[in-house]
Amino acid sequence: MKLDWTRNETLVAVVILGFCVLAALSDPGFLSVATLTDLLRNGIVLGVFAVGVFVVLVSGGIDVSFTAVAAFTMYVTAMTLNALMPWMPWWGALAVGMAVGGLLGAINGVLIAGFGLPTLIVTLGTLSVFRGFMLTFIGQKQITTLPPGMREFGRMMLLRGENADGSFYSLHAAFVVTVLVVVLTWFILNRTMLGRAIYAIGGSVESARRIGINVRGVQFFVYVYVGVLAGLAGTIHASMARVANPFDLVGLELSVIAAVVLGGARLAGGYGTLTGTVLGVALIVLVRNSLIVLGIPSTFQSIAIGCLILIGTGLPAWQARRAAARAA
Amino acid sequence: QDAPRIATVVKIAGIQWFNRMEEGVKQFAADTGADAFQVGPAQADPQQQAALIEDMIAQGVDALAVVPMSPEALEPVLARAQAAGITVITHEAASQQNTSYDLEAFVNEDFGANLMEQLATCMGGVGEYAVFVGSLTSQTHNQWVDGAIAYQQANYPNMTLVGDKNETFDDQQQAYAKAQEVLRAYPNIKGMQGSASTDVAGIGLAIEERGLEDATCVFGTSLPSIAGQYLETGAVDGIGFWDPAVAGQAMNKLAVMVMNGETVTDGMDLGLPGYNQIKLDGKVIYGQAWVNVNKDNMAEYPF
Amino acid sequence: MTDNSPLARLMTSPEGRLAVIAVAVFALMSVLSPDRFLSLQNMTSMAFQFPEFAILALAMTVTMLTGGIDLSVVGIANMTAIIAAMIMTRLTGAGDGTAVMLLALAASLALGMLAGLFNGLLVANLGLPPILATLGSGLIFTGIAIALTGGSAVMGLPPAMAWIGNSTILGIPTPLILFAVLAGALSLLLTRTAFGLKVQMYGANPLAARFAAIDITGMLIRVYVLSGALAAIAGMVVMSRANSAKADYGSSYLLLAVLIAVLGGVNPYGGYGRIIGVVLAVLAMQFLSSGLNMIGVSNFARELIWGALLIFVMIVNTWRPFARRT
Amino acid sequence: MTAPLVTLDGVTKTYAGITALDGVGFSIAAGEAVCLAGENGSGKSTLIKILAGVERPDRGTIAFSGAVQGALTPRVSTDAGIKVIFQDFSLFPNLSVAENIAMTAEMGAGARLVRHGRIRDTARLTLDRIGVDIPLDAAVETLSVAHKQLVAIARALATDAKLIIMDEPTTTLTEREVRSLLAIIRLLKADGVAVLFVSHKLAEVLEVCEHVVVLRNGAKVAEGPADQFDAASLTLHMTGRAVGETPPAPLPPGAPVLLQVEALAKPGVFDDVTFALRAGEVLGVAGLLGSGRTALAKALFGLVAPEAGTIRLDGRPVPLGDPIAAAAAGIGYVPEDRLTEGLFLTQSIARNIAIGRLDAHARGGGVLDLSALWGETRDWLKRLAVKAPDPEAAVRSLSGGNQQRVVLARWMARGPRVLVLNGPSVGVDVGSKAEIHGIIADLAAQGLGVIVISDDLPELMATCHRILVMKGGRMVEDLPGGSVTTDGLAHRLAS
Ligand SMILES: Nc1ncnc2c1ncn2[C@@H]1O[C@H](COP(=O)(O)OP(=O)(O)OP(=O)(O)O)[C@@H](O)[C@H]1O
Ligand SMILES: Nc1ncnc2c1ncn2[C@@H]1O[C@H](COP(=O)(O)OP(=O)(O)OP(=O)(O)O)[C@@H](O)[C@H]1O
Ligand SMILES: [Mg+2]
Ligand SMILES: [Mg+2]
Repeated sequence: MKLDWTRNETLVAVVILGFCVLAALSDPGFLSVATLTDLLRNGIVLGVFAVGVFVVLVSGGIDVSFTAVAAFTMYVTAMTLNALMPWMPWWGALAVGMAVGGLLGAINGVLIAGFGLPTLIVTLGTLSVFRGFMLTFIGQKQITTLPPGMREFGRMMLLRGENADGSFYSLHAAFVVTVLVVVLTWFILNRTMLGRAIYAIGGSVESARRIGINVRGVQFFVYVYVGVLAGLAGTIHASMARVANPFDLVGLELSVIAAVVLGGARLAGGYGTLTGTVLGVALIVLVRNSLIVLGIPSTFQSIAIGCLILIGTGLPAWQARRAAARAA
Repeated sequence: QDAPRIATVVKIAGIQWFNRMEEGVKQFAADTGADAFQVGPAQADPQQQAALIEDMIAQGVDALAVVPMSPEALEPVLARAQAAGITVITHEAASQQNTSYDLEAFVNEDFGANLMEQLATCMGGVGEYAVFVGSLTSQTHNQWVDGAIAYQQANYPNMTLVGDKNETFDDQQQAYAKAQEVLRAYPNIKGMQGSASTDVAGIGLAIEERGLEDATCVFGTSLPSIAGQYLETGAVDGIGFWDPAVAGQAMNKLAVMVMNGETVTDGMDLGLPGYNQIKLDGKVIYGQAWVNVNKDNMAEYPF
Repeated sequence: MTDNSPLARLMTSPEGRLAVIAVAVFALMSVLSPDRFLSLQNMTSMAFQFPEFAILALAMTVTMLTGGIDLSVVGIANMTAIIAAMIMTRLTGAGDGTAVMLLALAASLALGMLAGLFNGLLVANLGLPPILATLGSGLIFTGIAIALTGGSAVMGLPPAMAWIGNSTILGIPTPLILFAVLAGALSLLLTRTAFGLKVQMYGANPLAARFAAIDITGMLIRVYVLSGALAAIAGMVVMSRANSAKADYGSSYLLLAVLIAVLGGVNPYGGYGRIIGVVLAVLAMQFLSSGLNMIGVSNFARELIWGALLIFVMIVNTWRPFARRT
Repeated sequence: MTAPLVTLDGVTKTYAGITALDGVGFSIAAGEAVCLAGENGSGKSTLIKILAGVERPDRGTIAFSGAVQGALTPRVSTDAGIKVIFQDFSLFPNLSVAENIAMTAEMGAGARLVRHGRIRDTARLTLDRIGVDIPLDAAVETLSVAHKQLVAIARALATDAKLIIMDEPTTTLTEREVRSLLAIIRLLKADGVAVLFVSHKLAEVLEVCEHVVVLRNGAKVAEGPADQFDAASLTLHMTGRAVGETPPAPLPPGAPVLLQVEALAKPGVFDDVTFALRAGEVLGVAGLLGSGRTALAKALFGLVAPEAGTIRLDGRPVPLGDPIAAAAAGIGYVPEDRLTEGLFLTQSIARNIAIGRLDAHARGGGVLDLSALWGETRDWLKRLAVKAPDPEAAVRSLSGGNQQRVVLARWMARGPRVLVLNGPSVGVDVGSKAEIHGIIADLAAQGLGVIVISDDLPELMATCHRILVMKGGRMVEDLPGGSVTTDGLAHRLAS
């Protein structure tokens, strides 16, 4: 297959490869199963978030409230399960998390699809509202004793093995969830009319309305869907960290959006692929978790990440600009 | 005007540490009848704390007990407080100028050395270790770590520090990811020392997943409620802290003493555990209020 | 709706409604806590508090008018403040250091503009989406600030430096005067100059701006330079008020600045926004924030109320017959 | 007798004080072609939007086959078999040609899953039916305006329609494509499908329709069988006055060369383009779809960077690929797509004109002399007879013809030497069109060089001193105005 250099996917893949080569040169131990499993594990929650953000971006909206939805959900889920339903098995806990997340997403959905408010402003508002509500009225103490279902899930491993030095590597079972989320979302976006309608709305809301697409319905679905994914991600996060800390997650919004845009989704809506999103997440995870290996001191880490974001978005932007200049 | 109104302004509201401090503040209010309460900003930002103190001054409180997020940033606003006749007591800010007294649970470098002594003992005085700080901009975290490193260099020449100070942004997930990375980058690592209360929890999780509970030694500042489950499995070997509730009580008590015109002297007894024989160095009051906790005695500290 | 009273007319523009909200919040707080909220103490205290983040909101507004955003403002503010502080502590000599201070301030302003130029080049010449360009550059600026100081604060500023943030002129807090001057100047710049009109037109339709032979590159670069300069000024106010400079000062101001600009009616997709709206939004926020502190409401509830206020204002703006829809 | 397919009765719609439709009523029978004629802003598009369920009427009723529709939504309208080709196409730029064409059909069929095979088949069949070949997988945004128009037509034809509404479908099409569209309309009628056809091209209107409805200022002013009208009477009804085209005044023989284009080339788009434009001359450029006219026009204005060749204005070279330099040198460009390229829709009418004059009115420190600026824009609004309620109103509230005058005013205010007009009367009614042609003649009389690109051959004949024919990116012929007839020109283009 011919490489298309104007595509973000190609460029991000190349940057990832380059980064790996660099890391492997500076530390041969970089190329190990343990590195891979560590990185995959750190991509689990980020990946689920990113898929949600991707769907919203495709629909022409933006959501910055998903971290608050996730934090709210994991906290409330852990609390209610502990208090009311300690017998709930792990999949039940995940289902409750998804339901709570979906409910919060529905609030965004009502404001955006129902009242027709701009998405950035609504989600900026609900980010504060969800977090403020949780911390004011529900609680601020972290929950270290998770409900049994979440604890069980936290210890579920997909595979385990022993490193050469006798330590273990393991891949968390939640990785399967992320893979499922990617596959399901791919199916929805590319194989259902609903998914095509999401792309259509991202391309032109007015046109979609005119050909009779139920724009509000589709938008509502989108925000509920991100809510569900955020709730799922939050529950997974708490299970894997073995603690539900209400202060977690919020603050991650921009990094996730950056990852998705790095992968080629456009903020204006209508464009992008899940492959790109996955690559974008891979790049961010790789960089955030490999700077020590590269020997970059902590003081320079934020500079390094900043440069990578600029290079990762700058190259495709520059390519696109050159292509446009040639074509126009 | 009989019951003094004392505002305890902490770095950030809501977290375990300052919730425990609030217990002490409430205890003090109950014991003395003072109108003592605690507030803190919703976000960890020195400017928000300064704004909060501005509001407290405007409200006309009688005394402020402040745990500065960043002591330097608060100098001007504390100066205004003092100019308005408000008594100011600080905590965890030995360098603070505009305060009547600064209360330190201990000398920070000593506390770091105390953790290092335990870490070194656990490691048998040999091997590689790494250090973690909540943020590179936090003065206390850096002092603990610097004190620990200095102590190691003086007493345990066979130990080596690997890497830089690892910054975790007071986030357990970040501490976890950094710990994983340290384990990969330095496969021979034997010890890790944390600073933020979430550091050892994140490190402990990484250790457990690697099955290295027995092969490594992990010590750091934390609370039993945060690190407890890892202390139980041995992923974390010991934690140190000072009881924030006692510190909160002590600050408020000092505030009342200052308002009553009493003087603080070297060797005085504040009547609170760990502050029975304080050391006075200029404006800075040092206690010996650290507590070392491990698997065996963690049940005694239910917070 | 046929009522033509001044209030009804006020309610037809988003800024008018915001003014009503700001006054309502002020009245509410005055009723809830009359002796404390209405005190002169509190008025001055509030006037000292908001200018620093209000100036950042102005910077945000300028970039939002073009449909962009500047997420690097706090990074620029801290980086420039740290460098200014380093210059002052290195050079400080006898006296109150006014000369050194002016030099350092000029340097930090220049540096802020340089940082803005960097953003502008990324956005205008390389075509990066502003949100990512400034996210990345903001990390770099903060990183430089940390690398320069190792994360600790730069202290020992000359006494003259305290003037900007802490003094009063004719009883009015200097930072408030500074903010008023900047807001006024910016308002004139946006409504009375060729540059200002071009900024708004570009925000309304970038493609049409290109077809109308507007120097888009130059205009965008100037927008980000202006934003950088405003950020540097905010950095100096913060530095003066904290009597020190540090890499993590004002880290919560970024979201706040975005929130204020949007609450002030600025369309984040470009093309519409008025400085008066931003000023009113700042005032409403500050009244709410100080007032809630007075009556002892938790700071998390404050976050809740800000978010709810934002959504409320948006609903009011869109549920009116003449409301503009974005 | 069965009830007609669609019946409108007393339909009224106002927008913020403007009465777009005023008690309009008529009906359309199955298999009938009805023409809706009217000047710009007479309410044609509004009527269509109401029929499509996109806008709600304030008053009046709409009945489908006798059943009065209470709440008409796009969905109800589509399900009732009403398919609309909107004036702005309403396509999805990010989706493929096939998806754009088949989306409505698939939704109508109640499909939940995407069936690529069926979608491609539908698209292929429909495109074949109108006899055009557009790659099915191309994203619509990469297509030319004309191709977009064809995709929009194909989309409407892809489903079983009872009534197809076409809002000015021929404006961007070339003669040949218009022919095949008219043929399709005849086929549709034969199949019992009704057509509501909106156009400014009077010849087409009379050729294809049985019934004509004329709107003026939102009200129905005439209605009747097509054979009761001819071009002159239609124009009279639409405008309320008689309009005549004036041919261009002859060019003075000694007029100096203003613009000299030499060997301009951009491989694959246009090649070896050489021509001269004299002061006071109106030069037409004719060509089929994709012949490179638009690219050439953009190249003259610097929006496209040619790889070889020179452009000289008054003998001085104009830097290539730099619109700002081109504008500074005195070249102006009125773009093809008014809505996306020409106007700042949410901004005021006054600002849309003033944007080109900002620098000229900037005094010390860049501060604008606002009274002079607004005075000048008001002056231009008056000179071009823009029907604007208020210069401060958003330009999007104007109708097409008035919007076009706003864009013209913007450039004329700059006092250019050469003006390139790409489709100057696209979507503009007869009355306005004649006035715009008058403006073009005035410009030429003032010594400007004007280049007109148009698919409307009579327009070229009526306005130009000379017509260049482009084919495959090359200038193949240089015809003096009046040396050919419209039919002759059409023949040369197609051959
Ligand atoms: N950069 C490019 N590379 C290759 N081909 C191009 C490029 N730009 C345009 N083309 C092609 O060159 C031809 C000329 O395009 P252009 O848009 O100028 O045609 P046109 O006759 O003006 O069309 P229209 O009737 O839409 O105005 C078209 O076939 C177009 O697809
Ligand atoms: N969204 C709107 N807001 C305000 N006024 C509008 C709006 N849409 C249309 N109008 C006004 O309604 C009138 C009728 O417009 P409409 O678009 O129906 O005219 P038209 O006959 O289709 O003209 P054209 O031939 O230019 O397309 C015009 O005066 C126009 O300015
Ligand atoms: Mg151990
Ligand atoms: Mg129309």
